[in-house]
Amino acid sequence: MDLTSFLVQALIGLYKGSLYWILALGLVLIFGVVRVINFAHAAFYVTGSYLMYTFYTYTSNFIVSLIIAMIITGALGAIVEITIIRRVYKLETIYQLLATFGVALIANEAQKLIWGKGVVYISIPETLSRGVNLGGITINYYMALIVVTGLLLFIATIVFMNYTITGLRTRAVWRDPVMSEALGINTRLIYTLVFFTGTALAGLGGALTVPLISVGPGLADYLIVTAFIIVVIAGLGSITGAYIVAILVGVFSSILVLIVPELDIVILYIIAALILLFRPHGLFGER
Amino acid sequence: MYMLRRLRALIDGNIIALLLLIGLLGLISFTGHRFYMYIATLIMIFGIFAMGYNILFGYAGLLSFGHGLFFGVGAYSVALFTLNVYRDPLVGVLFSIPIALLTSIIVGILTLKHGRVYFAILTLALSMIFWSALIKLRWLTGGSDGLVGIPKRGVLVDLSAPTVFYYFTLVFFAAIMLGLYMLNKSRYGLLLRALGTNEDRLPFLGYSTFTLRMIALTISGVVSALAGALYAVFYSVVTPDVAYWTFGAEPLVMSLIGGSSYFLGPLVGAIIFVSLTTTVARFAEYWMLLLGAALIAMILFFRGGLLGFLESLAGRFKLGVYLRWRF
Amino acid sequence: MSVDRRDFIKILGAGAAGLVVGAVLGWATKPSEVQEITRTVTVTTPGVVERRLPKATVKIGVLGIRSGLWSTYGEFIEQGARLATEEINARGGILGSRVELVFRDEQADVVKQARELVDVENVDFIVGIDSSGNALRVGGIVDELGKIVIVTHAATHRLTEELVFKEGKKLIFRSSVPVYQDGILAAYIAKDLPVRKWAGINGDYEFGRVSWELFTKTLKTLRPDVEFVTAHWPKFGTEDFTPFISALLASDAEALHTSIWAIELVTLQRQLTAMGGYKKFKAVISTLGYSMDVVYALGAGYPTAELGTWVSARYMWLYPPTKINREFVDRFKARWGRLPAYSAETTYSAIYMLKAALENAVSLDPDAVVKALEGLVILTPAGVRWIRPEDHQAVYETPYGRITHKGAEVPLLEDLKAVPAMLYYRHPPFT
Amino acid sequence: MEILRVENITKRFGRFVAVDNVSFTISKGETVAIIGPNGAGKTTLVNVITKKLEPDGGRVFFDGIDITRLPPQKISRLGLIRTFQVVNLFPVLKVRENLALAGLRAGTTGEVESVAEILGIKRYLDKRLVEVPLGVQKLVELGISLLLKPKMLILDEPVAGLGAEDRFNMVKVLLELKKSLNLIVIEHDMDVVFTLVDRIIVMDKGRIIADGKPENIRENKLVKEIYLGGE
Repeated sequence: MDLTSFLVQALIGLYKGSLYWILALGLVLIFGVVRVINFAHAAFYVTGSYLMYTFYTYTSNFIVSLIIAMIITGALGAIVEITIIRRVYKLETIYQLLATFGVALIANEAQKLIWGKGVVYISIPETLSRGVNLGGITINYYMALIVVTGLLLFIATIVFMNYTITGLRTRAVWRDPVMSEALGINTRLIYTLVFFTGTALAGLGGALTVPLISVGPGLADYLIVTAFIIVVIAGLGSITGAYIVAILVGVFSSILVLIVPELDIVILYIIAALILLFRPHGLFGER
Repeated sequence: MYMLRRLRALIDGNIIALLLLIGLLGLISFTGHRFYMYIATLIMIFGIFAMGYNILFGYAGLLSFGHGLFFGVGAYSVALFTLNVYRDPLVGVLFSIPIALLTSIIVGILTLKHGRVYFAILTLALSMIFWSALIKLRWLTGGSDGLVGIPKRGVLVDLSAPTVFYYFTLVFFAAIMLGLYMLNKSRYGLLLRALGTNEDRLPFLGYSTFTLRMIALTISGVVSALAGALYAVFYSVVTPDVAYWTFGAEPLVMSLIGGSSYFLGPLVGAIIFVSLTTTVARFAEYWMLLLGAALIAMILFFRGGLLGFLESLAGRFKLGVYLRWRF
Repeated sequence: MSVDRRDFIKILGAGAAGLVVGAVLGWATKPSEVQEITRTVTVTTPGVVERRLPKATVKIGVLGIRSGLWSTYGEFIEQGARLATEEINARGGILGSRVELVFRDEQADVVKQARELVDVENVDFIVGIDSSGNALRVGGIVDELGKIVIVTHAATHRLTEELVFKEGKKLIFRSSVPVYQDGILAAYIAKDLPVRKWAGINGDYEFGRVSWELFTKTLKTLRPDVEFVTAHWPKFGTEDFTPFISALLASDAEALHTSIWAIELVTLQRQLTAMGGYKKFKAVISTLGYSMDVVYALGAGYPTAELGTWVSARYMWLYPPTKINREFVDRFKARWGRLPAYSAETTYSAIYMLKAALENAVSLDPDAVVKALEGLVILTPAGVRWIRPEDHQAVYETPYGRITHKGAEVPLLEDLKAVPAMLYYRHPPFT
Repeated sequence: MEILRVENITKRFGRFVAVDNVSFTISKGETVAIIGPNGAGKTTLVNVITKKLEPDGGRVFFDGIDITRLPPQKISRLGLIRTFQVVNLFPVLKVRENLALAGLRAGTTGEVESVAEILGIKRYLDKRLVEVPLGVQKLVELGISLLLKPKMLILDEPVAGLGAEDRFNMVKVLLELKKSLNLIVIEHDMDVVFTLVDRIIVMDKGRIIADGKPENIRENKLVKEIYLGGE
């Protein structure tokens, strides 16, 4: 195993980790503030992919399609929050989980009704489809764009949370919803906004990946597992933790593919279980 | 006189309902209608699974996402035992009990020390490891295709006639249900309910919550594994899907549908779940959509499950409440 | 009712084809098996005129994946089944009985669905089934179902080798070629390519594992000089193959074998292209690369390797160049607006297999129909199918070909390479 | 002869020292009250002794055994029983079942009825705990403790939240109990404290500031200043 291929594998891992992070970000945000484990998160992600496909096919404008896909997904999220999720906040976690699970089931089938059963994807925009050649492996600029977007989203979230009024309000709700309410913060609005933002981020992530992967109805079922592993290992609700763990999982599993192709996925599960056995609150969990 | 009092203390709405159900299940075999018998067998197997699950969930208050593991352990024990050691389904099913016992204790040691949220996550992680192992250990488990040819006709018993297998399942079902009923009435039943209600207080009464949780997990694990064992013999085939977490979440949904705080809740839930999925699956492609909608409707409107709904009706009409196990 | 001219010609054709197969067999196998063949020829004799089935309607249950990521495959099965049924009914049904179809989602507990089809819908036969696990599950209880099940897609060799041949579950048949196509035949293609170092990427489940095992084993015997440098095992439902691809590209392999299929194959091919895989690999063998969902999805962007992207499927619309196949493709296109996918053909032919067997047995009794199906030789769009009596596997040939772009509606194939089925099918007693 | 010895117990919450190097000894037959203003560390001290909380330093001996490292259920089984400030039982279980939990553990199931009789809660036995008045709940809590066959009973504010009549009942029962076992009460109600106990330990800011007979404590200047004076 020479050094170049090892490094390339790590680089690929960085890109995969960034994708995981974009997928996990909304999940963490929603869990952190709203305290709901959103099972339908990946379904929104895939919805973003489908919307991107549709708008890009019609407009051929990458940026515009991206924004529209993001906003519509967020709006769908907000609608779900207002009609369903809002009514389960006060219930036990398991009911919240099942409610979002129900949403995921409906979303999956709705995608099939709207976009059919076939495979859907778009091409990488011309300028970004070129790339650099590292030891026979082409890493295109679009992959680099994903890594940069992931990092920007991380920085933006941290800045937003710590240095803006809305962010501070959100953090207040994050810490103590009852007290925040007493201080006159409209927690209801914050919850809806956070749900909108979280699902819009899912939509953005989904939209960004259509040029890279292919999309079919029910793809979400396979994505959500990885997202959960990351969020749980990181410690539920930790934003920085989720970023670091997502990148680590990406890089680590990528390198595992290279050195122990026989075992990669089991090893990941075992490591996750070991981490949880010794640090049940996750690597970056607070409590 | 004392015996009579003991006996009277044992009789309540639950046991009457249970005996009626067992009788009804017995009657179905006389119709000779194979599909009804098939559905009834599924109800019994999933009824056992859900009731076993609810020992942990409804009684001890521990949410497990990894019960596919126990179901899978039961199913694979029967398969491996009958195919490699001794070709008999009855011995195979009984063999799964000690294996399940051992598994439960190991799982318990690994998961019960931490809080409830982490129990849920850890059981999920363990069941996923088990699932991957079933796929990876191909020489032993047949990989993703699983193990085929689990015999219904064995050295000791021959269950190949549908009616015979039906009675075989019914005997296990009745024995397990009555056993759980006695457990519910016994001191352990009381302790497990106390555990689910206020586990932090029990140490100050001199009870080790770890031990109590371990007892609950062991009973739950063994009962779930028995369901898996029967399932494997029933289908003659076992594949890793039974250990996947979504399969393990089914008894949870059943418990909630029926009402997890009622003794018979999971069983009622199993009846509804099996019938419902059978019915909606006829709408061919959109059954998942309907399932999702049904789930949301249940959570928004019938949170106590069907039994909870009935109880609130009974309360409204001032009818006595017979089903609630807490009484 | 009388046998019409067209049918008669078809039967004659089938008989002739049966003789050809018989001759091949006689050349390639033991004398005992030749005897079996002579029996099959007699099958095609047109019978007496007054022949009717005991029921006015023959009901066939159709199982396929109808929900989730692979639901398009259930759709293929449905299209094939519908087309065959419409044709048969338009021409007077089977011995005067109409054919009726009942569809069910095999993802909603396949055994439950099969039971319901038999016990509630009272179907006489079951066809379809996409997933290997589901096929084995139904196979496990087939004797309790008491109905013939013709599997038209699931590829596990264990269905026919273990359940039918070893355990004697005589009610199971399969109209589609199993994993032999992905493992053994792929090796026959690979042996003629001027490359020595192979890499593999196959699914981390039995189908993928067995494909690669058969491929490496066969190729090693055919070409002792080859090397297998690396093998990768993405799990079921992998949405992104980049780490696997970079690991593959880091090896010194010259060619790639994959049995990845459906949506995952689309992603794999696109990412392989994007990461420079087609600059590195001189040849790519994609065993299910000519599945129509993949062909349509990749379209003009279907990558071609220097020595060819060799693809196959369980049937391909452009082979064989027979009249019956051309007409089938035309009718299918007219009916569904698309070229037929392989499981559409295998299901279509499964129903014609049933028709032929019923016309011969003149009975719905499963044992009689099993007898009629065993050794049946029938001309179908995919070519002549011979139902091997020992394991109930339909024996027919589907070639591999190189992807080429000629401005047609879909990518086409050139250099079609067919290998006699007798060479690449495994044979009883499967040791 | 001593029954409980607390040596240099310290408990911190972050930077806040809740119990600061506390030591005392209680002899067999003594009835002791621990008093002090809110936040003095009384309940924390009891929590550390009964291992609801882990101490940060120090040791505890009960009946000659070092219980510092024992889990709460072992301590309970040694006969050191406590109650909680807020009723902390099993609300959905019946009163009888609540009592039976203790009976089952200590082999005193047969005494459930008689204990209920003594406490005057017999008519509530078949009601769920949530359905009975707070006073009865407190008595159930006490009944459970008695059924556990305690050698020493630590009561955390046994009369808090009770009405006059319930309070009178409770004190009557406690006066009866102190004859046969060691009692420690944490209490704010000085009338109750002075009628009940032989000795008072006064805590403030995590430390013991006075320890002695009730009459001495009443006269203690420091105590008056920070505690009694405030009343």
